[in-house]
Amino acid sequence: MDLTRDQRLELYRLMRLNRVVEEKLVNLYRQGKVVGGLYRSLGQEATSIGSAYALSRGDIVGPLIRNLGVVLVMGYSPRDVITQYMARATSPSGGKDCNLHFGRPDRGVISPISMLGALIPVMAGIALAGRMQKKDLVTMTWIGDGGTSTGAFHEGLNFAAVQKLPLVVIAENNGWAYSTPFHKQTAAKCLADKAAAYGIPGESVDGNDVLAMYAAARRAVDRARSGGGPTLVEALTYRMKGHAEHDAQAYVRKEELEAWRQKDPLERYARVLIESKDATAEQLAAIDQAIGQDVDREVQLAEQSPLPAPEVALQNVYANGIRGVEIEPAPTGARRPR
Amino acid sequence: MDLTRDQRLELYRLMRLNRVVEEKLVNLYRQGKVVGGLYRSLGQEATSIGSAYALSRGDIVGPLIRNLGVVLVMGYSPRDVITQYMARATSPSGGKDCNLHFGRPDRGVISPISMLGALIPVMAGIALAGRMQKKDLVTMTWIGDGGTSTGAFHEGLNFAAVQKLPLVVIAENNGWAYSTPFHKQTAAKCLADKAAAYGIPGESVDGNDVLAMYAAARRAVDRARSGGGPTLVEALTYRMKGHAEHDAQAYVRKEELEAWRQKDPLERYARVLIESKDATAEQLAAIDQAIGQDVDREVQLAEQSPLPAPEVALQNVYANGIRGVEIEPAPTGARRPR
Amino acid sequence: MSGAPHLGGPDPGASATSAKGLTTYVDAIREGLREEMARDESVFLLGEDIGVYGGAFKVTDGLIQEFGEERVIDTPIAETAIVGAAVGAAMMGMRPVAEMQFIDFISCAFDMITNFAAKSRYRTGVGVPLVIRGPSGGGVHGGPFHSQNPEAYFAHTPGLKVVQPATAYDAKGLIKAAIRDDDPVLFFEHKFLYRRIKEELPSEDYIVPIGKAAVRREGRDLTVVTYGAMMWTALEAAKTLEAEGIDVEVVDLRTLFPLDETTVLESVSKTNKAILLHEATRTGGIGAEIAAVLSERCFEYLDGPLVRVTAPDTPVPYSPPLEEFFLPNSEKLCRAARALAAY
Amino acid sequence: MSGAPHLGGPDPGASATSAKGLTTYVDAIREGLREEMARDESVFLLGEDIGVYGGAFKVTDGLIQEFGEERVIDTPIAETAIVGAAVGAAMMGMRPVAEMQFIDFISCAFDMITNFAAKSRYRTGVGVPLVIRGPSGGGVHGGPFHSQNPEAYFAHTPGLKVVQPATAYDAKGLIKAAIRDDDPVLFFEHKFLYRRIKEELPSEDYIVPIGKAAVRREGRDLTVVTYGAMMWTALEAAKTLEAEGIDVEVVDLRTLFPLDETTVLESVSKTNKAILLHEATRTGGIGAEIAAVLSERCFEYLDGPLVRVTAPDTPVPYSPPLEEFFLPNSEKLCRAARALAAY
Ligand SMILES: Cc1ncc(C[n+]2csc(CCOP(=O)(O)OP(=O)(O)O)c2C)c(N)n1
Ligand SMILES: Cc1ncc(C[n+]2csc(CCOP(=O)(O)OP(=O)(O)O)c2C)c(N)n1
Ligand SMILES: [Mg+2]
Ligand SMILES: [Mg+2]
Repeated sequence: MDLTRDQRLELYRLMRLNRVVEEKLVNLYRQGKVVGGLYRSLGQEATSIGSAYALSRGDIVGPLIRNLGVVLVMGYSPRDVITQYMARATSPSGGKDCNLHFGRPDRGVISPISMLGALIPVMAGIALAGRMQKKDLVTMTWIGDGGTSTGAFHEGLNFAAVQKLPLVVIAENNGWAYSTPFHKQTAAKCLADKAAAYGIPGESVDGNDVLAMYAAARRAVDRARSGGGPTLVEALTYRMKGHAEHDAQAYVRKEELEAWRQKDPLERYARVLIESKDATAEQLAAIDQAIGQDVDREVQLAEQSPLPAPEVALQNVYANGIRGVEIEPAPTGARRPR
Repeated sequence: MDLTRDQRLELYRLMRLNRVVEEKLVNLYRQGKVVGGLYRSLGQEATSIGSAYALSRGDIVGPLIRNLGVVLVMGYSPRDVITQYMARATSPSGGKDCNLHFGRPDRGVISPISMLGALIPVMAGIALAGRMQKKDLVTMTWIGDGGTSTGAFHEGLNFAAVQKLPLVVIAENNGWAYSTPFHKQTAAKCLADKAAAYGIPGESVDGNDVLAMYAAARRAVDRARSGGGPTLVEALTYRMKGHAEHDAQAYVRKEELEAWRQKDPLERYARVLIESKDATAEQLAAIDQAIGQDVDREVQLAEQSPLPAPEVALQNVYANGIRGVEIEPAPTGARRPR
Repeated sequence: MSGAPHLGGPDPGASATSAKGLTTYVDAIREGLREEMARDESVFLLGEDIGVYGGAFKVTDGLIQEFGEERVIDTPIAETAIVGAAVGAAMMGMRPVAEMQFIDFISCAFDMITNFAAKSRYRTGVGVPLVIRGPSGGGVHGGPFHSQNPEAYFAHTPGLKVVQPATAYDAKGLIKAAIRDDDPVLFFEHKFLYRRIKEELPSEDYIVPIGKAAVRREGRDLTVVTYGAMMWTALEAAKTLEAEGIDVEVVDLRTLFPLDETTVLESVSKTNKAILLHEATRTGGIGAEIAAVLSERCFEYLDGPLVRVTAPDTPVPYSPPLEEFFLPNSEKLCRAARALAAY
Repeated sequence: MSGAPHLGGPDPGASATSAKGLTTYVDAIREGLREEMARDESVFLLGEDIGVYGGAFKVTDGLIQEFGEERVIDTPIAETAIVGAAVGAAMMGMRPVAEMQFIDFISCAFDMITNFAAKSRYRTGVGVPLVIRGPSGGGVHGGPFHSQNPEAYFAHTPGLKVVQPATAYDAKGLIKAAIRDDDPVLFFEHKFLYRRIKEELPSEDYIVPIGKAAVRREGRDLTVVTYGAMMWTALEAAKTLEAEGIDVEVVDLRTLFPLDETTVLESVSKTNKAILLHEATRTGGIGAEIAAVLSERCFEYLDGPLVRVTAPDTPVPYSPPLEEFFLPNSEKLCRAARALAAY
């Protein structure tokens, strides 16, 4: 499970890509071009990318809205993400749903619904189906510290544990659920402690250290693949921005934010790569520049892409046509012959 | 927290009462006089009674349908239980709801709904209100091994733990949830392990030893009363009958049942009382006889009590009258003057 | 069909099962499940106590022996997990059938059904061909939590289909159609019918198409639109009324969403009067939707008010006199029909 | 009232709040909460991010400062626990007001609401005076899970009361009435209205009684029965139609259960035609119930079909052109009204 230099650099590239795409989205948001809210993953890039990177082709992920890095690992293009945030016809959801709510099992990605926790039983079902279909398939999903309080989290993880399903749950402890701090969310000392309730292994890891995150996720993935059942991996990280762009996070202490800024996963990883001689600062800068150009082009293309045609609103409720047609003008009834 | 001899004998009396009431209910059931199903607590009497006995006046319980012993501790009469099972107008629910679904906060008992787990958040709310109202109030509720798998159990206990509410949860591990054995319910080693998820103390106790049960519950109640928050107490016991009277429990191994029969909580406790010289066998037999006569009389009175008047079906949906009136014959509309 | 059940009457119990080639409602569902499982490897069952025990009502009895515990899965008590796992498996091309031990417990999976299952195809293009089934309805003194009729909640949720069979033939044909359907189908069984009705079923494979109502009795004077166990109540009332010279047409909806508006409109255009009969409570029930459809699309053909005969707006009470008062029955229906006929 | 909002128009945002003695819809709710908390110690609030943050829409902004964190409780993300705790507290005589951060999440508390809260008084004699409130409705591109209108589910659940204010006056008066009510009340706010409407409110204590509709505009030719944000759509359409010589009466239901049938029947008995307008999806919506009531109780007075103008039976789509197509608006309503008037 040792990573090659190429892989280590790919991790860097993905993390940078994650950050750059989001910075572009912030610009678009400020220009009023993002439709709806914008949810940042600043400071949490290593958590998403390190964990998803532990998967193999054929595995299936269920990311939440703060897991932009995950869909990038799964091969989504920046344009997929940007068109989606801009509600375009060409976006993965065709404008039907917002932000990172997009997915297809055939692309290895399941779209969440907003209701937190709901993905856990669904991912368990994916894993169950995979086993029935004799696929070598591991599933991975993410949940926030807040999301662990939901009944769905509990029911899903318990079911997966009983069935010994190949499911890895990354619990992202970023200190906050919207404005609610960890200690108002749970009296548990840490999220890893919640594993005992299901008789599965639980582990805490530094979620801002991409290599440590990768290693922990990899252990869990390997365990899942070899029939060892689910694992709960707690990633200790921090939400560097508000819940969404509109939230100035006034409830966060400045010093705490500053302390975590020092642990920025991308800068930290750049230092690691330079120190370990995997790359020079110049090489990393070149990667950054290439990504910047790529993403600029993707933004341009996204901006040119069309909005959906209105009638699409009525399509695809059911497999064979829908019933909910637009109102007809009255009278709709036939005239009675008198 | 040491019990006096009178209290120790009261425990015996309550356990015997529990058993005798249930035996009478079985008779009534076989005669077709019980309306609906009959749920037994045979072999689990010590769990209900030992735990509820740890409470003080003013405390509030939320028993489930197998916790007949609990309502007896709270002072419900056998007739309350029997009329309830016979759907009579004079029963605590007036015939609106079945089996042990009866309660009033002013009698210290909250009625469950059938949906398992749902009582936990409600009991947390009772405890919360008690604190706001500056009442010295501890709440206790029960949940089966099966019930711990519900989302409501998780959400409620987590909320109670965060709020450090005076709530004691007795998790009755009786080996089965209907036909489902413990290992298909959860991969946890025991139910006490589920406490860690909420950062609260968890403890396992022999639920067929009424004094041990009492002592464990008492520790939890004292902790709750002194501001220490919730405790999860696992009572290890066994469901000696099927899920309900209609269930012949064909899925249970005879030897396992036999092994647990040896641990019958009532016989065991009788031996303890005799060995410790709290009572002679004759004294216990006298208690038994008195209870038998009492309950016979209660059954008679219950049988004489009336069924509810049909129109009661429409009453008490809302505080001030209901809307759901019986159908009126058509036409209901006024004639239009032409 | 071997005759209408009388709500409140005695339950013949298991002994009534499958005598001389007649199949009960419960056996019909089981046969439908079995045939689909044999036909299609992707069909599997999950729920509480459905395997070793065969289900609280024995609907799945014997299936674990036949298909193994991989395809008949006993789950923890966790309706959200049951439906959620079904959603995930369906996304992968499986055809899960999830049992709610009593349909009342569907409330515990409400989010998963209405938000994940119902909206998946629309918002992501991924359909979820799953079936959720379970015993609904009253008449057996089950009390407020073992007697509910929650179908209207789901008929109001775009993305779901909702069916409720009234006969053994339909029970088998609809469960098979539901399993083959590419969208989530809620299959409401009526527990009162499980062992009270039986009929001879075709030996060959058949389905009852989703979205098609059936005219159970033709009549000229008024139409009773109904479904589920109340279909039998309507037939019983029709007999009584026939003797009084009132000729009732009985439409059994079978599918509650999407509604077979054509059949309903044709019937009421002919009889010009309609009673909407259901066991579910009145306000916002399926009867309201039928009334809306009729008053929207059949207005000129109506010669009298649309009348609802339903349970009142209360929880389902437990004690027999209360439940009897609560449930619609032939007598109440006859009263309404007489008045409407005379209108 | 300072004019109808235009669905799809720009959100004036927080800056529009309370200028020159005018109170916005969101501020009206907050004032109602504050007054009741000051009046009655047993009133308290619980929900996600309602305390320190003041709520996702700032409905409870400042209340934790005023009343302390004992009475404004930030909870974990657990709607079942939130409502369950409210039920328990209400049984003890408290008057909890639970917020759903978006009303869509009410699905996660469905069992607790429909089975515990709704049935408690009936089956045990213990009423639960609680309020569940939250932002519903679309028009802000919130997508399938931040735009729903789930009121019909709850109007179909005996034991619950359901209200939805359309004006700032009603928002304040109804939240106060809901808190004082002895039964569980679901209070649906429309997020589109929060900062888009404002009006001068009385300085003295008042309530808007539950169960009373309001005639917002008198007219002779047809009645539009509606509620919530669509009330403004109806008024807007009424203006357009007036110019065309069609005189529309607008009935704002305000309470969806128990319905003010008297006001609806009186209006339609006068105009003889009705359109049922709501933002929620069509099948099984409140409009169906109104249609049933009218065709049952007002049959002879109807001179035309009952017409529903609603969202179609689909989830709420996110992208602006899709959502605009999905939502009812003045233009669609005018089309229906013209045809009905000409009938
Ligand atoms: C069941 C449910 N209730 C409420 C919400 C509203 N909500 C959206 S995100 C959020 C906070 C989530 O916090 P956490 O799970 O820690 O994830 P993070 O935002 O920190 O990544 C809340 C309350 C929701 N999405 N689902
Ligand atoms: C949410 C929910 N789902 C299903 C049921 C049906 N049901 C009633 S009791 C029972 C088994 C309960 O087992 P357990 O919790 O272990 O309690 P025990 O019967 O052993 O006392 C089931 C599945 C229910 N009551 N609630
Ligand atoms: Mg978080
Ligand atoms: Mg058990």
